[in-house]
Amino acid sequence: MDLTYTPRQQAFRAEVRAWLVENVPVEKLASYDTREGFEQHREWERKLFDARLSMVMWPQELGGRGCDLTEWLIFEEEYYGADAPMRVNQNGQLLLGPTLMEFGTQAQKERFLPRMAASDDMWAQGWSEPSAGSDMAAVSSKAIRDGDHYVINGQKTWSTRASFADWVFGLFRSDPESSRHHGLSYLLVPLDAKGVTIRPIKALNGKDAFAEIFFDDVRVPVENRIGDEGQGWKVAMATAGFERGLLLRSPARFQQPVRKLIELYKAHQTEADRDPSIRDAVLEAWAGAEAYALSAYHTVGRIARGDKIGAESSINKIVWSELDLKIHETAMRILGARGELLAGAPQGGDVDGWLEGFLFAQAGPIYAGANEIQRNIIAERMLGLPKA
Amino acid sequence: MDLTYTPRQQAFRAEVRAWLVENVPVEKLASYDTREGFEQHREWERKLFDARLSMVMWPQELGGRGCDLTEWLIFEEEYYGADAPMRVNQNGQLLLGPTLMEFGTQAQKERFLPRMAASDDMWAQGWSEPSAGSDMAAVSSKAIRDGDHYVINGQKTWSTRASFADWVFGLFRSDPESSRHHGLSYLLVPLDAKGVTIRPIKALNGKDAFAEIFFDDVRVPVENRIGDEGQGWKVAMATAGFERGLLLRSPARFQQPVRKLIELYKAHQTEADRDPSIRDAVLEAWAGAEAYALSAYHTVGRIARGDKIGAESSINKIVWSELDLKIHETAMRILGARGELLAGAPQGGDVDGWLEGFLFAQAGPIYAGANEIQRNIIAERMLGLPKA
Amino acid sequence: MDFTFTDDERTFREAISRFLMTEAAPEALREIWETDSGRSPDLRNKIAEQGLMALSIPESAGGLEMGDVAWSLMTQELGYYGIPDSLADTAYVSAGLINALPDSVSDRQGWLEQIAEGSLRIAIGHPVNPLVADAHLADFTLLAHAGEIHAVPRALIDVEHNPSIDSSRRLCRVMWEPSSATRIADAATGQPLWDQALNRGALSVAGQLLGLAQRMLDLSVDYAAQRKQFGKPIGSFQAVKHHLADVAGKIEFAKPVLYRAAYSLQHGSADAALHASLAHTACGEAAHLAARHGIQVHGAMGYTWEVDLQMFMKRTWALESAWGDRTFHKARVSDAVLSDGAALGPGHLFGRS
Amino acid sequence: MDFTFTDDERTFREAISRFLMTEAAPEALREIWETDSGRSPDLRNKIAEQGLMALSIPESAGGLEMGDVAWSLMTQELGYYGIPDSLADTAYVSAGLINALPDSVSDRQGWLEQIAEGSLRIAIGHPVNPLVADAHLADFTLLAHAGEIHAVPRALIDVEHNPSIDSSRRLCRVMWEPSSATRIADAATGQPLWDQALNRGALSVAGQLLGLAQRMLDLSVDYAAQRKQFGKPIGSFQAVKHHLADVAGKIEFAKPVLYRAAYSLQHGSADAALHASLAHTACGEAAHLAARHGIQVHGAMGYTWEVDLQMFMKRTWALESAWGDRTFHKARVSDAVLSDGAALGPGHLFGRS
Repeated sequence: MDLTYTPRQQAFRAEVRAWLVENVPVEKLASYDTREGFEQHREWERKLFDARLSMVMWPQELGGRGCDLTEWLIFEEEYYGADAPMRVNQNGQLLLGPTLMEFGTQAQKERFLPRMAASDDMWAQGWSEPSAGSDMAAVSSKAIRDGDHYVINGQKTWSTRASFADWVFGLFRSDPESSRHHGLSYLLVPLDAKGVTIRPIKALNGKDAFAEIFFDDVRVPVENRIGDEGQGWKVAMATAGFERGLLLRSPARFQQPVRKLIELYKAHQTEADRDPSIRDAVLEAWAGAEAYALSAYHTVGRIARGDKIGAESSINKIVWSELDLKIHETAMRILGARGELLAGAPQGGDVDGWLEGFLFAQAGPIYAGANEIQRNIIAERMLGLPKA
Repeated sequence: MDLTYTPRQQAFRAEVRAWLVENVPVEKLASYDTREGFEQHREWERKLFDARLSMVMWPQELGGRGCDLTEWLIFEEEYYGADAPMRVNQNGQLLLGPTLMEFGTQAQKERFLPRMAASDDMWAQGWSEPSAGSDMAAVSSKAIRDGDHYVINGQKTWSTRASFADWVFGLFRSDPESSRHHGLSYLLVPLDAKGVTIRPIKALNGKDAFAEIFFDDVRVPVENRIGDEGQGWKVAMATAGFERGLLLRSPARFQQPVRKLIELYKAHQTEADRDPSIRDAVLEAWAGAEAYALSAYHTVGRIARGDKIGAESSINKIVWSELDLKIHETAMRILGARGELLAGAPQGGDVDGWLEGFLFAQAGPIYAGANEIQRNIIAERMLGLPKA
Repeated sequence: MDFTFTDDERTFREAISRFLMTEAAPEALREIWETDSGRSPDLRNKIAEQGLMALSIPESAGGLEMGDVAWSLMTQELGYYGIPDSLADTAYVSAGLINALPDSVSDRQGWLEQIAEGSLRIAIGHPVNPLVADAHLADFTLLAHAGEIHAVPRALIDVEHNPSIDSSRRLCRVMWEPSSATRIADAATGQPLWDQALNRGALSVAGQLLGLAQRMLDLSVDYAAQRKQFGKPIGSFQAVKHHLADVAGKIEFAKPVLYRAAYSLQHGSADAALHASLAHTACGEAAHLAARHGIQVHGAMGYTWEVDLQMFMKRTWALESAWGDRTFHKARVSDAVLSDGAALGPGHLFGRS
Repeated sequence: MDFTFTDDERTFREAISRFLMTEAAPEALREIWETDSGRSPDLRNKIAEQGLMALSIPESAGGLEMGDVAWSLMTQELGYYGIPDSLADTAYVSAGLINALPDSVSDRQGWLEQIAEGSLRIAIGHPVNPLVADAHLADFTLLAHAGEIHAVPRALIDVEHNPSIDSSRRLCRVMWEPSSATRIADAATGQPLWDQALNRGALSVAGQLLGLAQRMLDLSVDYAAQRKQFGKPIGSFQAVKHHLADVAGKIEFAKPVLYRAAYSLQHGSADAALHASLAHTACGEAAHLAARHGIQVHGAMGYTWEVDLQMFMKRTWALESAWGDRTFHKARVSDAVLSDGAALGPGHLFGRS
C-alpha cells in the first residue's frame, strides 16, 4: 500500500490543473438540456479534445492519452475541482465507446471513436422501451434484415438529450421469433435518417432532457451493427461492468458539491444550527463522499491487481445516488424558503444550482437500474440469496 | 372536538394517581423473567386487582370497573407515569381475556376471567410453532377428540414466561386431515397437566424469557375449548383487531421513557451535544411518542363514533416498535461506553434499565407479526396493492 | 374528551372534495398556471359559491363561523387538489387576523363580509416568509412594520416576481412605504396577531402538505397497481409495497398531530405555537417522503413534466419551507421541549389551556 | 498510488482466518466465557504460535515488523471470530506504544520480545475508556497519570469487576497509586504516545467491528437461505434481501475508510486522528446495521441465547463505544472538517503528510 502520488501523476495533475485554469469558461454555460446549451457544451468538448483531455483513458491514436484509472481519477478531481462544465456526450463516450473498443471492427472504431471523442458526433442511448423500465430485455423494436440493411420499426424512450443528438445506439430485435435476451442486435442509427421521428419528453424542470424516438421503416446498413447478429445482448452486457459504472460517476463529482455544501453551511451556520440535524447531515455527506472516493481508489487498485469486480458495482450505484440526494436535500434545508426559487429569481441569492441539482438527484435512484433492482442484484449475486 | 377531560375523567385520574403514590413499590421488583420476579409481579397484580385497577375496562362483576377506552388511556398514563411495575399477565389479560368475553360460555367466563384479572392464573400464549414464525396458520400440533377430551401432541414455542405460568392457550389441529386455517380448535391447557414438558429458552439477556412447550398425549376436557370445534382460527382472529393492538402498547408506555430520555440527555448535554444527531434523535423520539399518543386518542374517538379500524393497527405496530428502538438507541448513544454495563455494575451510574430496554426493543419489530409482514398488510389491505 | 370531527365538518369536507375533484382537475390547473396571473377568477368564484371562503367568518358577517379545526380538514383538500396560495391566505390566514382585529378598525366588518362572499383577495406578508405569495393580484396586502399591521392596497405596492419551481406559486418581493393611512393596528395590538397569523399560516401549510402527501400516495398506488415490469404489476413487489406502506404510515400519524394543533390554536392554548410547529414538521415529513417514494415508484415517468406527480412534488418542495422552514419549526419545538419545567410525559398531551 | 495489500499481508490474513475458524468456533468461545478469568491461555498460546502476537514487533525483537496496515486486516479476523480484548490490546495497541518508547526505557526490548513470543499479557488504561479491559489478568497495565505513562504490575493494582452485556468482556475499574517506580515516560514523552494509542485503539476496534459486521451478515445470509416461511426461504423475499444488501453495502464502503486510516497512522500523517475517527464511525455503523438487520432476519431465533448471532451482536454493542464512543469520534471529525482552512474537496483524499 502506497497512498502517495508518483512524480508522473503529480505532473499530470499539474498539467491538467493549469490547462483548466486557463480554459474553463468564466461564465456558466447554459443548461445542456437546451439546444443553445447543448451546442455550447459541444464546443467545450471540442476544446477538451483538442487538448487531448476529452477521453484521457483512450489510446493516443483515438485522441486520448492512454491514461490508467488512477490518472483518470486525478483528471476527474481536477476537472470537477475547477467547476468545469458537465460532460454532455457521456452516453456515447462511456457506454458506446468501450463497447466499440471491445466489439467494433477496425473500420467501425476509426469511423466512430475519434468523432465521438471530439463530440463531432453526439450520441443518445436507446436502451429503454415504453413498457420496459428496469427490465432491459423487454425489447420489442424490430430490425429485420433486408439484404445488406436492417429495416427498423419500433420505439425507444428515455433517450437523454436525443432531441439534440446526432446518433442513437441500442438493441433491436433482429430475430422476430425470439424473446427476452435472445435474437437482439446492437445497432447504430443516425438520427437524421429517413423514418426517424423524435418527440421530446419534458423533464421535471420543464426542459427537453429526454426524448422518445420512433422508427418507421428506418434503413441502416449492416456495417452499423456491433458484434454478431443476434448477439446484441452479450455485446451490451459485456461492458456493463464495474469500471464503466465508476466512470459514469467519478468521486470528484460528489466531493466538489460536498465542499460547496460545507461552504453553504458555514455561510448560514447560525440559522442552520437551530436544527441540529443539518450539521449532522453536512458531515454525513462529507463522510459519504470520502468513502465513495476511497472505495474508487481501492477498486482501481484491485482492478490493477487483476481482481474481478462483480456486484460491487451495484453497491456503487446505490451509494452515489443516495449520496447525491443527501447532499442536495441538505442544501435545500439550509436554503429554506429560498430553495424553491428558479435560477435568475431576483431574490435567489446563493440558491445557485442547488435546486437544479436537487431535481436531478431525484433521478439518481431510478436510472441506470433502479436501486431496488441493484439491491436484488447484491443479494442474489454477491450474497447468494435465492431468487424470488 | 373537545380535547379536555370531563370532571369524571379528572376524578378517575386523581383516584388512580393517589392510589399509585400510596402503593407503587419503592424498590424495583426483580425481572419478571426470573421465578423470583415473576412471583413478585404476581403479588403486585393481586394488589392492583384488589383495588379494582387490574383490568379497568372489564365489567364490575369480573373485578373491573367498566371503564371506556379514554379512561383506560388515563389509567395507563398514570400507571406508567408512576413508574409502576410492568404487567406480567398481559398475554392472558389482553389476548385471551377479550376472546373469552366474546366467544366463551358463561361458565368459562366465570371460571377463568376473575382468576386471570387477579393473576391467580398466569397465562402463557401458544401461538408459534417451531417452523411457523410469522406464519401463524402453520400449526401442526394436534388435538384429537377422544370422547369428551382432546388428546394433544405437538410442540409450541416462543411462549413468553411459560416456564413460570399456570396455563397456556393456543390453536391446535383438531382435524388431522385439514391444512392451514382450517380444522383448528382453540384450547386452554393447564401447564401442570400430565404429558406437558416445558423447556426454557434463554433470551439475549440470559434470562428464561420464553419456553418451548411439548405436549405428549396431554388430555384436556372439551369444556376447555373456546368456540366451536374446527373454528379456532375464526376465534383467534376475531379479537386480533386494532383495539387489542392498542391495549398491548399504550402510549404512556413510550411517553414515560421519552420523558426520562430527555432527563438523561439534559444530564449529559455538554458531551452529547458534541454529536448533534443526539439532540435531534431525542426530539424525534419525543415527537414520535406525541404522535403515537395523539393517534391513540384519535382512534379511541373514532372507535367511540363507530368507525371500523382496519390495517391502521399494522401502522401502529410499526410505529411503536420503531419508536421504542429509537428511544433506546438514543439512550445508549448518550451513555456511551457505560451503556454495555449490566445492572449492578459498580460503575453503572445512571445506566439504569436502559440496556435491558435496548435489548427488549430489538424484539419489537419482530414479535406480534414482524414489521415486514405488517408493511405487506398495509400495502395490500389498506392501499389495495396486489399480492405477490 | 372527543378527538373527532362533527358531522357538519365532515360533510362539508366531502362536499368540497367532490367539488374540487371535478373543478380542479390537474389539466385545469395546468391551464391556469399558463396564464399571466396564474389564477382563475372563475374557479375562485365557484369555490366561494361552495361557501369555503366563508368558513371561519363570523355569522354576523355572513360566515359559517367554524374555526381552525374545520380548516385542518379543508386545507388537506386544498393540498390534495393543488389549489393556489391565495385562497387559504385570504380565507383562512388573513380572515383569522382580520377577525381578531379590534372593532375600532373601521374596515373590519366590511372585509369579513367581502371575504365571505368571495369578492376580496388578500395577500399576507409575514416576516417569516421572505416573499409574499400572490401580492401581484391581491386587492390589498397585509404587511408588517415593526409589529404594526398595515393593509396596503395594490396601488401602493411595487412587486418584483420571483419564479418558483412550483408553477402554481406567484412569489413577490413587495416594496412599500408604511404610513399612518395604511396602518390598521399598532405594534402592541399587532404583534400578537402576527404571532397568531404565523401559527395559522403554519397550519395552513401543514394541512396542505398532508393533502399533497395523500395525493402523491394515491397517484403512486394507482401507478404501481397498473404498471407492469418483469411480467407483474410493480405494486406486487415487496420493495414497492413497503415504500408506499411507509408513506401511508407517515400520513396516518401526522393527521392527529395536525388536528391537535388546530384545536390548540382555536382555543388559544399556551402551547399553540409548539403544537403548530410540530404539525408543520410532521406533515412536511409525510409529504417529503411521499414525494421521494412517489417518484421512485413512478420510475422515469415520475421525472417527467407530463405525469401529474410532478405538480404535487414541486408544490410539496415549495410549501415545506413556507410559513417557517423546517429549521424554524424544529427550533421552536426544541426550545419548548427542552425548556426548564416543560410539562412532558404521560398526561400532558393536550397542553396547557 | 497503490491502495492494495501485499501478497504477504493477504496470505497471513488467510492463514489466521483458517486457524481461528477451527480453533475459535462459537462453542469454544462460549466455554471460555464460562470460566472465571474468561480467557484461555491455551488458545492464546496457539495464536502466538501462528505469529500474530509478533505482527508489529520489530525484527530485532523477533517480530514480523508489519504495521497498522497489516493490523487493519487482522483486527477484522479478531472481530469475525470474536477474540477477546486482551489480544489486540497487547499485540497491537500496547505493542505500538511500547515500540514508540525511547530506548532509554530499560524494559522496552524485553517487553517487545515477550509480546512477540506470546508470554506477556498487557492491559491498557487509556483515559478515553472509563474501564480497563482484562486488567484482572494482565501481567501489567499501562496507565496514564497526567500524561505520564506508567507500567503497573498486577500486584500493584486493585480491580473492581464491571460485568458487561458482552460475556467476552472483562472490564475493570483499576485502582492504583502512581509512583516513580512505575513511571516509564514523563508527560512530554507520554502524551503524544497516549494520543497515538488512542488512534490505534480506535482502529483496533474499527477493524473488529467490521469483522463482526461480516460475521453477522454471513450468519444472517445462511439463516435466510435455509429458513422457510410461507413455503419459501425467507431469503427470497425482497424485504429480507434488501436488508442484507444494505449491510453488505455498508461493509464494502467502510473497508477502504479503515485502510486509509491505518495507512495514515502507520505513516504518521497529520490527519491520522481524523481518519481514525472516521474509520471508527464507519465501521461502527456497518456493525450496528448488521446487528439490527441480523436480528430482524433471524426473527425470534435471533433473540435467543443459543443462536450464535447474539454473541456477535452484543460484542458489537459493546465495542461501538470502546476507544472513544460515537459522540467522541463524530466530534473529532466535525472539528476537523469544519475547521477554518480544512483541505476539502477533490484531490485532498489522502490528507497531509
